[in-house]
Amino acid sequence: MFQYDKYLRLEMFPHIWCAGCGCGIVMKSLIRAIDRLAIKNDDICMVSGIGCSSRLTGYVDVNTLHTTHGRPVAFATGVKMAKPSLHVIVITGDGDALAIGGNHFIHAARRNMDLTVLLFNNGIYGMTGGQLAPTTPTGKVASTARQGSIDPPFDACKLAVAAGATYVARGTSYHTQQLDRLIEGAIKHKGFALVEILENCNTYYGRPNKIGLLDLLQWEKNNTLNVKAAERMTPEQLEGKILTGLLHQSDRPEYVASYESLMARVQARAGAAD
Amino acid sequence: MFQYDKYLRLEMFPHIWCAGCGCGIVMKSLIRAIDRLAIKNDDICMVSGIGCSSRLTGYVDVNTLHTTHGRPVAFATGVKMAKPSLHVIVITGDGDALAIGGNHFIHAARRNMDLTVLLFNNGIYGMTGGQLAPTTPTGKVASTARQGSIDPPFDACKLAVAAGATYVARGTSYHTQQLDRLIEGAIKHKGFALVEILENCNTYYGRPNKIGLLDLLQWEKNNTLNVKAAERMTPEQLEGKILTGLLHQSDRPEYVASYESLMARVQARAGAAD
Amino acid sequence: MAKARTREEVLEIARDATKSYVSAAVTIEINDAWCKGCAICVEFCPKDVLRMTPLDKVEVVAIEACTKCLRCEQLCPDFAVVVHGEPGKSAS
Amino acid sequence: MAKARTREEVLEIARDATKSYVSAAVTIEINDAWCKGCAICVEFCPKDVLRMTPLDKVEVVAIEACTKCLRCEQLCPDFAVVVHGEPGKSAS
Amino acid sequence: MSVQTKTPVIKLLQGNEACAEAALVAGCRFFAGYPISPSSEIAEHLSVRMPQAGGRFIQMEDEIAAMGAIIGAAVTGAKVMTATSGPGYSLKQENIGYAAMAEIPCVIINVMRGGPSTGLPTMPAQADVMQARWGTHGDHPAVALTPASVRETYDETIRAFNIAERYRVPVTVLIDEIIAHMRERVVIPDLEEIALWERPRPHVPPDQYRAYEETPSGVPPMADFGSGYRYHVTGLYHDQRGLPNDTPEVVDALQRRLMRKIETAIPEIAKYEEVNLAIKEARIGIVAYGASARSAKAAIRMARHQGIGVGMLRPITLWPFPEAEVAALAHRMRHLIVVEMNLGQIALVVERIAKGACPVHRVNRVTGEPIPPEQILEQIEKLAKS
Amino acid sequence: MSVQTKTPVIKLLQGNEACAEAALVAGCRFFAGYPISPSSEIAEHLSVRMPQAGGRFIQMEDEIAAMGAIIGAAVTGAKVMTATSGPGYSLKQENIGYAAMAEIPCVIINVMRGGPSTGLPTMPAQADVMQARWGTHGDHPAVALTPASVRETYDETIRAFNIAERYRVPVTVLIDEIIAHMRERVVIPDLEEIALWERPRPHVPPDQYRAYEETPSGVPPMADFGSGYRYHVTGLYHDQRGLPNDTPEVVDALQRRLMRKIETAIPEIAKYEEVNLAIKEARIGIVAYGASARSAKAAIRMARHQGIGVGMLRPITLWPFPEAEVAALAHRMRHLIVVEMNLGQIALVVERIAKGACPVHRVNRVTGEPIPPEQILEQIEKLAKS
Amino acid sequence: MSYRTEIRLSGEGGQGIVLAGVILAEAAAIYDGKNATQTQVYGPESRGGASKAEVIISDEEIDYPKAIAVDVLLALTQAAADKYGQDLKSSGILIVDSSKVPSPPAGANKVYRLPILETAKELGRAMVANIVSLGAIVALSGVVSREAIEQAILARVPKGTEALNRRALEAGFDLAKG
Amino acid sequence: MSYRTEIRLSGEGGQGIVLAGVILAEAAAIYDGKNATQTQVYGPESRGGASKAEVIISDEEIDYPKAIAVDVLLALTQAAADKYGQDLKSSGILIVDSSKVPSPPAGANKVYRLPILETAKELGRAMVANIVSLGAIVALSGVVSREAIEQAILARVPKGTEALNRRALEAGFDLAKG
Ligand SMILES: Cc1ncc(C[n+]2csc(CCOP(=O)(O)OP(=O)(O)O)c2C)c(N)n1
Ligand SMILES: Cc1ncc(C[n+]2csc(CCOP(=O)(O)OP(=O)(O)O)c2C)c(N)n1
Ligand code: SF4
Ligand code: SF4
Ligand code: SF4
Ligand code: SF4
Ligand code: SF4
Ligand code: SF4
Ligand SMILES: [Mg+2]
Ligand SMILES: [Mg+2]
Repeated sequence: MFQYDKYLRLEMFPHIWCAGCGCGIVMKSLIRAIDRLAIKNDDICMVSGIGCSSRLTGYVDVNTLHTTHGRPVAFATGVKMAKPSLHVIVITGDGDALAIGGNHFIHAARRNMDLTVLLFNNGIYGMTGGQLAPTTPTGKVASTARQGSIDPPFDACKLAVAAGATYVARGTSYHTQQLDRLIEGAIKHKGFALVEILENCNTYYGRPNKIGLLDLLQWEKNNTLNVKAAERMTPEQLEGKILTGLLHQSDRPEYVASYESLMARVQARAGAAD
Repeated sequence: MFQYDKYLRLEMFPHIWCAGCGCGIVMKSLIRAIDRLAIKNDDICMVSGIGCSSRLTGYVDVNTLHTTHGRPVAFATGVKMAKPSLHVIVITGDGDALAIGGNHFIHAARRNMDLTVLLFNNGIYGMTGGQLAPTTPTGKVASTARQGSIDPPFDACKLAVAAGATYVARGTSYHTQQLDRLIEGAIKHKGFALVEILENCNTYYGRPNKIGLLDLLQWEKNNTLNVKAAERMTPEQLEGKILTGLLHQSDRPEYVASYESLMARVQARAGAAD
Repeated sequence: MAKARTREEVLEIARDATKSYVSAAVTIEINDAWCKGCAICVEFCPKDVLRMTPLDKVEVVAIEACTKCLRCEQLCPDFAVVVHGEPGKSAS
Repeated sequence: MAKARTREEVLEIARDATKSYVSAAVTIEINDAWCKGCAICVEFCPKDVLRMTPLDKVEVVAIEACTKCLRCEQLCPDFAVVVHGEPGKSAS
Repeated sequence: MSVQTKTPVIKLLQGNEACAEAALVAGCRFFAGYPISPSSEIAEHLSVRMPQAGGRFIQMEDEIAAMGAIIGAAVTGAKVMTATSGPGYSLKQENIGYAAMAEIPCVIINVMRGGPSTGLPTMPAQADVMQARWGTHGDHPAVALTPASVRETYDETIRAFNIAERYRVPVTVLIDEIIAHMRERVVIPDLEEIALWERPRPHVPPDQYRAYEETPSGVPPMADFGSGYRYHVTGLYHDQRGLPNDTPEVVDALQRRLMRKIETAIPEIAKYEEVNLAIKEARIGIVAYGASARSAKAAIRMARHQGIGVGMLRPITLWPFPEAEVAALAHRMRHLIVVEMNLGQIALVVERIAKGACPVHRVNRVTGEPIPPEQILEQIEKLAKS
Repeated sequence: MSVQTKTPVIKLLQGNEACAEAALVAGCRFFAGYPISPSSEIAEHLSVRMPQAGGRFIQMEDEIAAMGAIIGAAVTGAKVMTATSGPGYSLKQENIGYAAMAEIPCVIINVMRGGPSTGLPTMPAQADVMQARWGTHGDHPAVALTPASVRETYDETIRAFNIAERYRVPVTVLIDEIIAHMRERVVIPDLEEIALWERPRPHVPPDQYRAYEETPSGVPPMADFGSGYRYHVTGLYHDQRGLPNDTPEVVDALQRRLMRKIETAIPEIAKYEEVNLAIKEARIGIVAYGASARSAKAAIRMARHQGIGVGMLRPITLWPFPEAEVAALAHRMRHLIVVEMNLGQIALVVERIAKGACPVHRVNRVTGEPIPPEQILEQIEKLAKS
Repeated sequence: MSYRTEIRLSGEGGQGIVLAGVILAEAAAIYDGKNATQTQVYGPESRGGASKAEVIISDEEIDYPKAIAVDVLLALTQAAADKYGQDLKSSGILIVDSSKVPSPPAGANKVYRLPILETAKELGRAMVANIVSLGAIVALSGVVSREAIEQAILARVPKGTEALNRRALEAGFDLAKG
Repeated sequence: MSYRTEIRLSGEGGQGIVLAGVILAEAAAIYDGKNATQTQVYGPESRGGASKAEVIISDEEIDYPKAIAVDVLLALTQAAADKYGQDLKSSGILIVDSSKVPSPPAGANKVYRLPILETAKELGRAMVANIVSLGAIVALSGVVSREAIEQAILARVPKGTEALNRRALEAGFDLAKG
């Protein structure tokens, strides 16, 4: 039996998320991943922005920083640079990370800053009532796109790779065991690690689009494919499928390490001059 | 003999750019491209941010909007949406477009907004005195990186492609004739078109890095390769070379057109109901 | 917003609201105070061990079929299902 | 910042400062008022038609060699070189 | 579907809805926004109505972009609007300053919620009123309107466009969450009754046009981009042609003209309501705006039942502030009370204007709740006794 | 190389340099910035000095990110700073409000240039002083310091850290471009002479720690992230544990405590210089700050040559404003003159405080030039004659 | 303050409490020609949970738009009754669902325990509980006319559901008869 | 204002005008023990073009840090002379480069036309014109001591160029002798 309590601020329960919301499912996965890595609560800092998903930081008993909308990656950069011993995990929504926060996201990826970014992609702005997100599929309904969105969505993973991220993965709130492993890998990875998590928002994505809560999870189950499995498939079989799993991993200098070696260099030089 | 005067605000001359600055070279290329397309001055709107390159809008006799640092793409989005008949050309520096303005850049690309973005990439912040840009090559000196930058640079073209741009090209201030054609193609393209232009900044990139003004142009000449030519080359021959030319072109619905068909749909429906 | 509570108060409420279903191989606990009635656990239990009540809570109706696969526990967004026992080891 | 001028004033200054070098095939104009002495035109003229003066301005020293390739004109950032004549058609 | 209403129609409208509909009536045909409680209904409503009305709606990537987009649209000739709340209003400040400097007509709706920071995302406050005056760097003209009812939200939104256009200035409508979210009976005015002001446009041919000309009103005519008048728009100091210029005379002239054009327009921009000020024996004066003025009205009514005469001056145009009127009030009254859902912002302004002519008291509430009339009544009673 | 200086050293330092060096002396070990004239030398200097001093320097993608990064660093226990100018200061406002709400110690340098908007990027102004008070949405505490010399820039930067840390509040140092860019003889103070204040840290074990406890001073002890005290930091209203809470009592208590902790600290935060106020016969009082106060000093010297006695009160802590001192001055003087490189911002505050006790005159300049002493002298002469 | 009538409707998310408030206010404002305001509670966190709407109706201008002394209070759940059950005038009317609100707030003189939810279910759609409630409220309090409430309902409900809603309203009227 | 001495140095970008100002101010502040301030013009557009630095030296506190009545004015180009040639006291000293400034600003009583740039070139590096200028200024005006200016220069110039700069300073002193 898995013990979540150790990682929870029970005083905040029950949480504010709607019935069936994927945020709770993902939070559990995150906790299991941390537990497996046996990282102490004290050594973790979770930083979130504003949104339903970003409320997660209120529930976990680690060092938690609930920041402003779109800015958690910038705040997290400060945390990590100032105290590299902390495992810094960013909790962010698709609107938070990719709409208002898109710039911080790509720049942290460029720097290969040692952050674990968990991007809760529910395809919508949950907190504010179901407005269009930069991930809402074209044609889907949102409260600011009642006739169906004309906006094309971002592929967050592709963007992260192009920006320079060195660990890029995608999971879903349905595939909890896979998600455990992807998050675990992301935390272990030294450098900018993204796990994009497709998660179900019943209230503001499902309902306006006439998709039931359970169907949202079924959709995740039926429309995704593990990238490993996909390797052995034909284009026809892959048609319309979203790939999950570890999509990209590479090796580049991590930013804090680069800074620290600069510091060492500079100080050695100064020492020599003294 | 080519007549630039028709496109210039001569009352602003001589311009403020340093001796040998690439901005002037690129401005001429842009003017020639417009001239070849025979677009009327009145039908062009150029929108720039803040930076040396962004001062360009003061010199051209079209509708010009010199905005705030990093925001020209956002302003241009408003111009284009409100008056689609205008050819909207964004003049932006590497700092302007990719540092503070990175988010607007990727979102306009995502929407495939019909803008021509000319990104003046001099690898540095010119206007403010040579600070690190998100394009400064790692190891190069800047006034906020005197021991050499530890930051990895963006590849603007790769980022644009990942974000959804449908015309992505790279030119240099040295290869003026190629640049003419790339800009011409970008203006003609319906959708988000990027031309990244490697340009020489003597004062704040060259001087601190001990590269002479003329050597900067020689560098452009010697270290770039047309993508067409590159196709026939071996990896060894390509080593260390930067590809120029039209790097990516694709076909997706353009945003204003999508909006207008939504408008037509909605109005038809309303008409039917009346 | 719900009234601010202490950890102890919340634990007590949760304990009071938790129903335990016990078999030789497995114990399943359902915390009615936190369960929001989403029915995810019911839907995705491969063995139809669970069922929604008319009051939109969950009850265990076939504990002997439980394989301890933990789908219900892992998918419950509200930390309202707990399955005790070695995962994967079926009771039968 | 330089004093605000009208288009006419600027044109007049430019005209006054412009030197014309004429051959049968080509006319090269150099506007000393705008030229900032960067030497780009001199460096990249494939025919060594141009030269820097001690005062860091440009003079034409071999107009007959000019192929009207327009490199100088296109690369001058300051609109200070103008080459008249059909490009590419050599004077010789 | 058209945006026209022929005969007065009665509706139950939400404040945010009224704002959105009024924008269309005022001629707004471009909206760019970014969702934020409690303003989102404005964007949601316009996302449906704009395409119907032949206008353009776009949800941008953030508030800064939304502000930039409306400025871009405005230079093409469109009447433009954005809507937000505190955090977004803070983000927009840089570009609001740009609009002030470049004299771009635009309307910004700020539905005020509890601050600072994320604060109380869905609860009312009136604590952005000083920010509406001083939020962006540098001296700049500021116009802000504060409706106190749904109908007034409708009217003030239209007036915001009128002022923005006629004076080429960004205008903020400060709606508190109470007014924005309440539904109220509204008699939709007849379209013909509504005066619409347009921005001054050039009457000279393009070659004589100077985009930032020094005119008697202080407002230079503004040509639409793409209409044949080509000019330069910049946030740098610029000469009358719009071209960058930092010589002291040019800078001084522009900075002062920007302020002067609004100062001299005060007679046309000013708007306030007087409540019970006709009552001669009133010795207590209230200054209140927005929903707080409704609480104050209730308190005045209650006070009247007790025989205490209380008058109120309710600024509807909050900036420029009705200085002369409040000064007169301070001289006439024995006490002034400023009622606000903040810790006393406009109270500071009233204090300055009162110049010690009478004491300035405060009734404030910062709990995320509207001010109960009783709280005001209590203060009135205390002062009446003293 | 260390940041220590053993014996007083004399240097010719630029204002921006002095600011950067002082930050190191104050214990600043984290700087995040984004270049902007005329503040960039601060970042440039620290990009070299931070790694030498064992601190961290990072150039972020924009000003918003820089502000976010310093807040993030601050919660780990570091003393932090960012530096910017008008446009960047506008952009930082949302996160400055966050720091105020979440009580994060941090120092923001705003080197003031001409606004509004891009304005005059390299020329001096003092037009962000009201923004420093009201720039972010919602009621919030504000502390701002205004040095008038290079040495004072050094001292005030250190004091900014001291105040930020002791009171857990963002502190802005408003340096005008003149002071920031001038070089001046500076006697570097002996390190031992410099008092450094640290943020209050918890003395209780983690399980008893309440991060936002109501303490007598109003300042709750702050634990470093990663030190074993786990807690929640949020920009939402929160209870004493730091957990989100929007009940009226909790909201009211937090909002008022945030203001109260600064109000009660005024005796420790206040700082001003009195010039010639000892002179009994002075009947004209000047209020001026930053470089304008230097112009005023020159004018006072000139006036003295003419036998006109003029005194000056120079706020060094601009916010909270020295209200009692200015009130006393207004009662003592026949005239007050407020001298500013803006169109009269602090003049409004002085007017409010003067309560009509004496007329408040203004000397302003908004041309991008420092105020010539003659301009002030003229006003003095006029008033002396009247 | 007898010229103003204050109605507070409460229940839980999904019961259509806010819509009922809007309809009631529209009945007063549009069809009865009175002044009316409607307000509700917004919470970032009202994802489910208790829900409240207030309607003020008056012949005169309505200044303060929130309820101070409630004339009619509806509570469809115990949680709502507990949270929003205060402020009822001594002369006020309290209406609670008989199955879901075992202990109505104290202090009311006129308490009606009506099987609102059950009635709605019997009509075939639990969703119409709000309309049933409106019927009961109007019949018991006369805050708006029957014609007004009927018109307001028909103007708001989706096409095709008119008959159902009319039945629900009638059922509410009937409940009030006792 | 005789207790304060105002020096204005002007020329064009690249001539080291600002550095000369800094050195002069350091000579006064660090080596002569006086108060000194140094200011300069910043322009986003001063990419080349005229350049100016001002130094105020005083035994007392320096209030206003910009020049009002200039005691010593140096102009190395005509453009600089035209732009910054005002404000010289009647008793002030005007020093111009004899080759580059054909028409020095009017109104000065003491005008020195010195071949500063030529001298620098003769020393082998045009770059040291600023140091030559400092020599001339100090010799003609005594605003700082010779020891101070020498120390200040040596503390500032790159290692390896000390001898050259010392020669440049001497050459400046010599120019002043006439
Ligand atoms: C500066 C600012 N702009 C807007 C908002 C309003 N806002 C809060 S959360 C949110 C979007 C939430 O969407 P997402 O990030 O996808 O999170 P979700 O709620 O879907 O988990 C918005 C727009 C805000 N709080 N601050
Ligand atoms: C909000 C804001 N931040 C910073 C600045 C200062 N600034 C002006 S231009 C610039 C960068 C210029 O670099 P780039 O965009 O590469 O243009 P370049 O000058 O190199 O052509 C910066 C940081 C500003 N004007 N506004
Ligand atoms: S609105 Fe969506 S994302 Fe937010 S709590 Fe509800 S289900 Fe979850
Ligand atoms: S600083 Fe660089 S980019 Fe700017 S004008 Fe000079 S050479 Fe060009
Ligand atoms: S553990 Fe598996 S089998 Fe057992 S109840 Fe849960 S989902 Fe069903
Ligand atoms: S998944 Fe959890 S919350 Fe949902 S019904 Fe089951 S126990 Fe209840
Ligand atoms: S046209 Fe070509 S050949 Fe002629 S001068 Fe120019 S660069 Fe030389
Ligand atoms: S390229 Fe132009 S500016 Fe440069 S030297 Fe030649 S003519 Fe002069
Ligand atoms: Mg989302
Ligand atoms: Mg650049």
